[in-house]
Amino acid sequence: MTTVASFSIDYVQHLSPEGQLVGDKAPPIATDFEQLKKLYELMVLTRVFDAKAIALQRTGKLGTYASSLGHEAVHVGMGAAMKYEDVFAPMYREYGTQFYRGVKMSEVLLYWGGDERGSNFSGPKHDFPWCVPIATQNLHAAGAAMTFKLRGQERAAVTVIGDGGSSKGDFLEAINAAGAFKLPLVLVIVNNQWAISVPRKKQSGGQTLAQKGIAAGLPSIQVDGNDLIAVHAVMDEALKRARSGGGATVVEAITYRLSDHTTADDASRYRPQEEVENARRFEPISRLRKYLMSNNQWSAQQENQLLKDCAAKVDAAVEEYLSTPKPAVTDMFDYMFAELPHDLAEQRQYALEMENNG
Amino acid sequence: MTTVASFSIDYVQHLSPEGQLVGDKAPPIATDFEQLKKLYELMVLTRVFDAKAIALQRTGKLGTYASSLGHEAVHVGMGAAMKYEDVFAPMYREYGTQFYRGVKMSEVLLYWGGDERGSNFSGPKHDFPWCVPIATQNLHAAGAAMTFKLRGQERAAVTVIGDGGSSKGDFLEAINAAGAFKLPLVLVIVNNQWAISVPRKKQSGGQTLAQKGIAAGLPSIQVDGNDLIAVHAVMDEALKRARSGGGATVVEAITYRLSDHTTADDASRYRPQEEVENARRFEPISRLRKYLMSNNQWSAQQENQLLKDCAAKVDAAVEEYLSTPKPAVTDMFDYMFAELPHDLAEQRQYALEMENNG
Amino acid sequence: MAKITLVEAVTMALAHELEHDPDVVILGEDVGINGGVFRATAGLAQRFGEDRVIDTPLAETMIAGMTVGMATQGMKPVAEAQFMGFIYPMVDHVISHAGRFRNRTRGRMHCPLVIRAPYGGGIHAPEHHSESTEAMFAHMPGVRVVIPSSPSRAYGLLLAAIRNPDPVIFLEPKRIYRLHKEEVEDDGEELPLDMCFVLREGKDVTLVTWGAMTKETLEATDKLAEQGISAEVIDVATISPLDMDTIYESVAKTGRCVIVQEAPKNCGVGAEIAANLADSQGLYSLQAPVKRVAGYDTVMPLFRLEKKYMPSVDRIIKAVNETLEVS
Amino acid sequence: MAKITLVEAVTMALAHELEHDPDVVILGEDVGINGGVFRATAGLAQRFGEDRVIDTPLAETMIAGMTVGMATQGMKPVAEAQFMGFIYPMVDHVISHAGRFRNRTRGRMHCPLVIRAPYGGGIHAPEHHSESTEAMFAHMPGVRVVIPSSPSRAYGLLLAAIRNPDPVIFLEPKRIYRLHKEEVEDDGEELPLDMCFVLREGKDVTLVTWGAMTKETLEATDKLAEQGISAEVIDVATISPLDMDTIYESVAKTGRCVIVQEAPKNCGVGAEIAANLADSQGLYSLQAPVKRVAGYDTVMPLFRLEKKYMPSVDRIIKAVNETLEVS
Ligand SMILES: Cc1ncc(C[n+]2csc(CCOP(=O)(O)OP(=O)(O)O)c2C)c(N)n1
Ligand SMILES: Cc1ncc(C[n+]2csc(CCOP(=O)(O)OP(=O)(O)O)c2C)c(N)n1
Ligand SMILES: [Mg+2]
Ligand SMILES: [Mg+2]
Repeated sequence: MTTVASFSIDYVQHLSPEGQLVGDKAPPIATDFEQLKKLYELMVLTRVFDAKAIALQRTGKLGTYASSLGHEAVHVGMGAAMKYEDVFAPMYREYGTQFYRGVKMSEVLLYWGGDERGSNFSGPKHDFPWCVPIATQNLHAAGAAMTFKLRGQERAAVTVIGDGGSSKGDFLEAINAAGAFKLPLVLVIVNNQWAISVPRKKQSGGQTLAQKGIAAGLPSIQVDGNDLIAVHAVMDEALKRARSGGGATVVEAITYRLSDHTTADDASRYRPQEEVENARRFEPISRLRKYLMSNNQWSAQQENQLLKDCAAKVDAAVEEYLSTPKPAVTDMFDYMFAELPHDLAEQRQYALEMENNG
Repeated sequence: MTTVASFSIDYVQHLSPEGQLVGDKAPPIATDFEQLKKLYELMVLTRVFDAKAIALQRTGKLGTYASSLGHEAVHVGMGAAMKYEDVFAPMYREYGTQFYRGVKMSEVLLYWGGDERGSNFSGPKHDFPWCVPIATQNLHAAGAAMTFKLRGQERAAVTVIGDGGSSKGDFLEAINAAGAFKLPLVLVIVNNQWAISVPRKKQSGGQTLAQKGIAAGLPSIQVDGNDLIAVHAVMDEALKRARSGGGATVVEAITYRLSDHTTADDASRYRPQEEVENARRFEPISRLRKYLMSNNQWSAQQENQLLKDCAAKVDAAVEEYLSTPKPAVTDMFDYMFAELPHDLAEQRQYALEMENNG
Repeated sequence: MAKITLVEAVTMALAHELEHDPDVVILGEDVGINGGVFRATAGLAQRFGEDRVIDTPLAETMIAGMTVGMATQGMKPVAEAQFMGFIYPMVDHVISHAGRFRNRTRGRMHCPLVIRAPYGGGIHAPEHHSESTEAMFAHMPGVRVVIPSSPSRAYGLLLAAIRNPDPVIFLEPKRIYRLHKEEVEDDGEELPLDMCFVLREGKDVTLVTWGAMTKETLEATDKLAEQGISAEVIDVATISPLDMDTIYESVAKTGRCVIVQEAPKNCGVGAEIAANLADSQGLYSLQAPVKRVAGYDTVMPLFRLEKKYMPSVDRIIKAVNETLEVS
Repeated sequence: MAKITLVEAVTMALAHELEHDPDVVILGEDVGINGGVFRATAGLAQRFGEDRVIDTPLAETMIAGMTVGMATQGMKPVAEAQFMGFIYPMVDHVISHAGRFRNRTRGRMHCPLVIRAPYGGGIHAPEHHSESTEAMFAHMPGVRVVIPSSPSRAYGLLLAAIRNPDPVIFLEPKRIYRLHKEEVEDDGEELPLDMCFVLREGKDVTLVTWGAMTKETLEATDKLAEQGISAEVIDVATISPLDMDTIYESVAKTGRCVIVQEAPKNCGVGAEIAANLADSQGLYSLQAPVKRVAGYDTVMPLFRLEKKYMPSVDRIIKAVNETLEVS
């Protein structure tokens, strides 16, 4: 018996839950306080937005909404490491990444408000919209990465999957494709411990989810997903490797879903409140704030001002959302094909008539 | 950065290509010459059968046929390690395993001769028939293993996949299920280097295919698939672990497809003849024969007799196949449902009329 | 005897079979402790244990493939697709295996499985949560497709589906999961899997529908009655195999037929019904064109427009009037 | 100008687009050096390089998903499903994404992709190699379904499919891949994607068909002609969207219609055609029931019985005679 291959999974953390730098090699961003403050502010804005969106849903002004509470570091960290020309293929709750990339809050609301126009957003035109069928987006990202490779462009695709979704064939095939084609792709498993009611341990017998990348021969790494600095550093390295022809990376970001799965869910049915309370101690925003404050980069006053600013921005976005004119019944038909086929043209006419007489 | 998990892939070989025992710990079967001779005979029978089947296809007496040439050790070795009450979920070329388990040669011919009755075979009634949609059988095997687990039976399922098929979501999801549910399952990747015309290296960026099992936290191992003793030993261990509640194993058996993909394929279009010639030097049957002969367990005379016996058995099987009465047109309808629905009953009646008047 | 909703009837049927048949197991995403996102399996894991009501990893192909594997080994698995929009990764195992094992092995193996999925739109859900692609499954040989439209039919048809020795796709119209309550006795009585249900008798026109569209169809029937038009309403229920006889009989009486389906029109189940009416057994009864009131051949819109997409009472009445104009 | 077969016309169209449009790439299993198991991509990898004609890992979901991803980023990928029986793992990406990106993003993204697959039975192939499930795709909003039945139509329709800015499922009737040769000029002229082709003009009955069944239908037409019966033959070709106008026009003339499809009857494309004929624009033309000659609602048998399964010339003639008996 000879050993023919060996592998290991490393775990990266730079900021302890107490907001202290740990380990020896802090990445450049750890001391780039201007950037860190910008990202901190975006994390807070994301959280304020999130609370508002849930409130809108509760009052019937929004449909089902998937909260990002607790994921702010991994979402914003991904966004900050990406370039505009990279492509992002999200699941459905990565608002932090999308805001960084230029998607407007009102557009997120439009989408969850049941309006396709939300997906015709202000972010990069090449970014993928929200994706509901779990893990399918990972293959779209692989296709995007393939495009960059074939065209010789120095661009990378970033795609996200949950701990639950990492069980699905689409994700596993995307990893395999990334290895086989050496794609400029970063696959981020956002392990928030729950897939609706199914806990992480029921999804996989592996000690880590990162090791799924080993299957395809990819560099694979675990990162503290509540540590913005670590997420940024790991993503930055993976993206640079991808853009420069070094192939794909699998990143498992460990975090926790502090909210219900969506507003349609009631997590108290299946998970103990103590677990949530415990997880809250590791949450990303206060951690980064402590770090900034202990470095005299942030004050209680700034925090107050920020919260006010965020509230105002969110209110403006809600206002914009609520005042968006209704979509036309013909919108249903007009974006199905580049050119409307005759049968659809007839149905469109009929729908218009029903609308006017009905 | 801390290392949180480490893995390695081992490679097992007991019999060198020259037919010499190598390494220090030979398994019991290495000296069980009665059993070895029986398995040797079955390997030879399989090969004689294979040549005949190809000849039948060439003369229009059989449809497309998938050869097992070169795979005899891994196929027969799997079969020999299994128990009758275990379940086998094959792809389409594992005749050696199936013969060991009681499937008749005439039944294999019926199947490739375009007759469903071939799949109502004399092997274990719980064994799966040939499976064409690649990798789907792996999930069926997982379901069978789940059944054994739920029923508390000491049985295991064995399922096979090719190097090509190991890229497919069904296989990858089966591995994940095996780990998540701790199933009594052995997943055997028969890596014969080619998936029709696509070489192994285009399927995966991993150094081994065995490491796909690491993704799911499974014990994963490579074995020389042309070494009957090694295959048997590895399968025996994996099966014992599975039956006793220890969960699943991924085995990558390294072999080579010495034939065209099927009789519908012409491998000379895409692979160099030298590669095939070279691979022939590692083929399983002569290797085992050398081992038996060097241990004075086999003679040229026995070999001659065996070849004669095999030819006679194969001829008898062909005779049985060719003399099987034609299927009835009504067979198309009669096995669709336990009870024939009225619409199908009408169609059946119509088909009968067309048959009688047409 | 308590009055229960359609979704409660589903739960009751599942519990009944779990109780009476040790081979029955439920598997799917969130079907365990959580009781399913629509509560269809509420309390079952607690009552029957996590070995009978199994939360799976998030992988629909895996669920379908394992379900097939379990069924061939003698279990009676009842799998859940969380929404019909997520059933597509199961399609391969349904068409390539579930519907074929009995035939392929000449009866040696068979697939007594059920795949349940909530289906249809109208509940203000996100994208992909409003699919009605029953026609896709109806086109598959060897597979039954069943859709209940009331609590009692949900109970009786689901019992029959689970007990049936062949694969059944069981689609639950989630828009009417909680619309009405009905007294349903937990008596283990199944309903036949090859028969339409006549919900209303009438003589002027036959309305053929299934699933949640029974709601609008019955409402339209009431309105038509006010106008003195008597509509017969047929709930197809067993989409495949299709019981055309009941429909032929009704159309022979009324001479007119309007089919109401939520799915896109093109190649839907309504097409099969209308096509049969255009053939020998139907054509001579027809006194007017067969109308289909269907979803448009567009993607089901997000919910701001979904009402505009779905067949409405008005659209049904308009179609009925069109058939009645012909004399 | 050389005479070429249908499969050679496919190759010619692919080569033409690879030559003229740098965004076109081919991907699939064995499409590269091997040139495809039916030789449809023969020589293309050698001529255009392995970056344009890409052998993929064996994973159909991956092929479909990456194809969608590439298309949304401006490529024009032409993917191959090796056989239609292996297209089912692609279904999710086709229905959930390819047909939706334009609508979902209100035009921001779209999916100019083609998925090619050899389809149909009759070539003595193993199980799953004889599928005809075009109806499944015809039911999907936002997706075109195209089936050529001659070398020139294969060339012109495939060019149009590749150039079309929306997704097209392009099904190639492999039984007639090499049946006839035809002179086809490599002139880059496409054919319309929304029009039936009238293959024979006639006045007594309209035969509607597509794909390989054009062969039996035309043979039946010849035999009927011997009996003095003049049949009009329509090759639907663009299954979805369906050009009913050509069919209405023909049936207005003949008063009779027989639809010939290889797929199982239940919920097939023939049902949609017959259903339209049962509605206002068709019904008043009908002088006889609309007949469907179709595959049985069984699994396509292994090849010893496959001929018994498929619509034959005799079955077509029988159906025509039945419609003609009605006066
Ligand atoms: C293919 C598919 N199956 C099921 C669902 C329903 N569903 C939506 S989210 C979800 C759980 C996802 O969990 P995870 O991947 O861990 O991501 P998280 O929501 O925790 O971020 C499920 C089952 C879906 N959207 N798509
Ligand atoms: C889902 C699916 N896709 C494609 C095919 C066509 N096909 C049959 S065998 C084969 C190659 C299989 O290669 P591998 O898995 O290495 O097994 P091997 O034949 O080499 O034993 C392909 C592509 C199929 N049968 N099923
Ligand atoms: Mg999760
Ligand atoms: Mg192989």
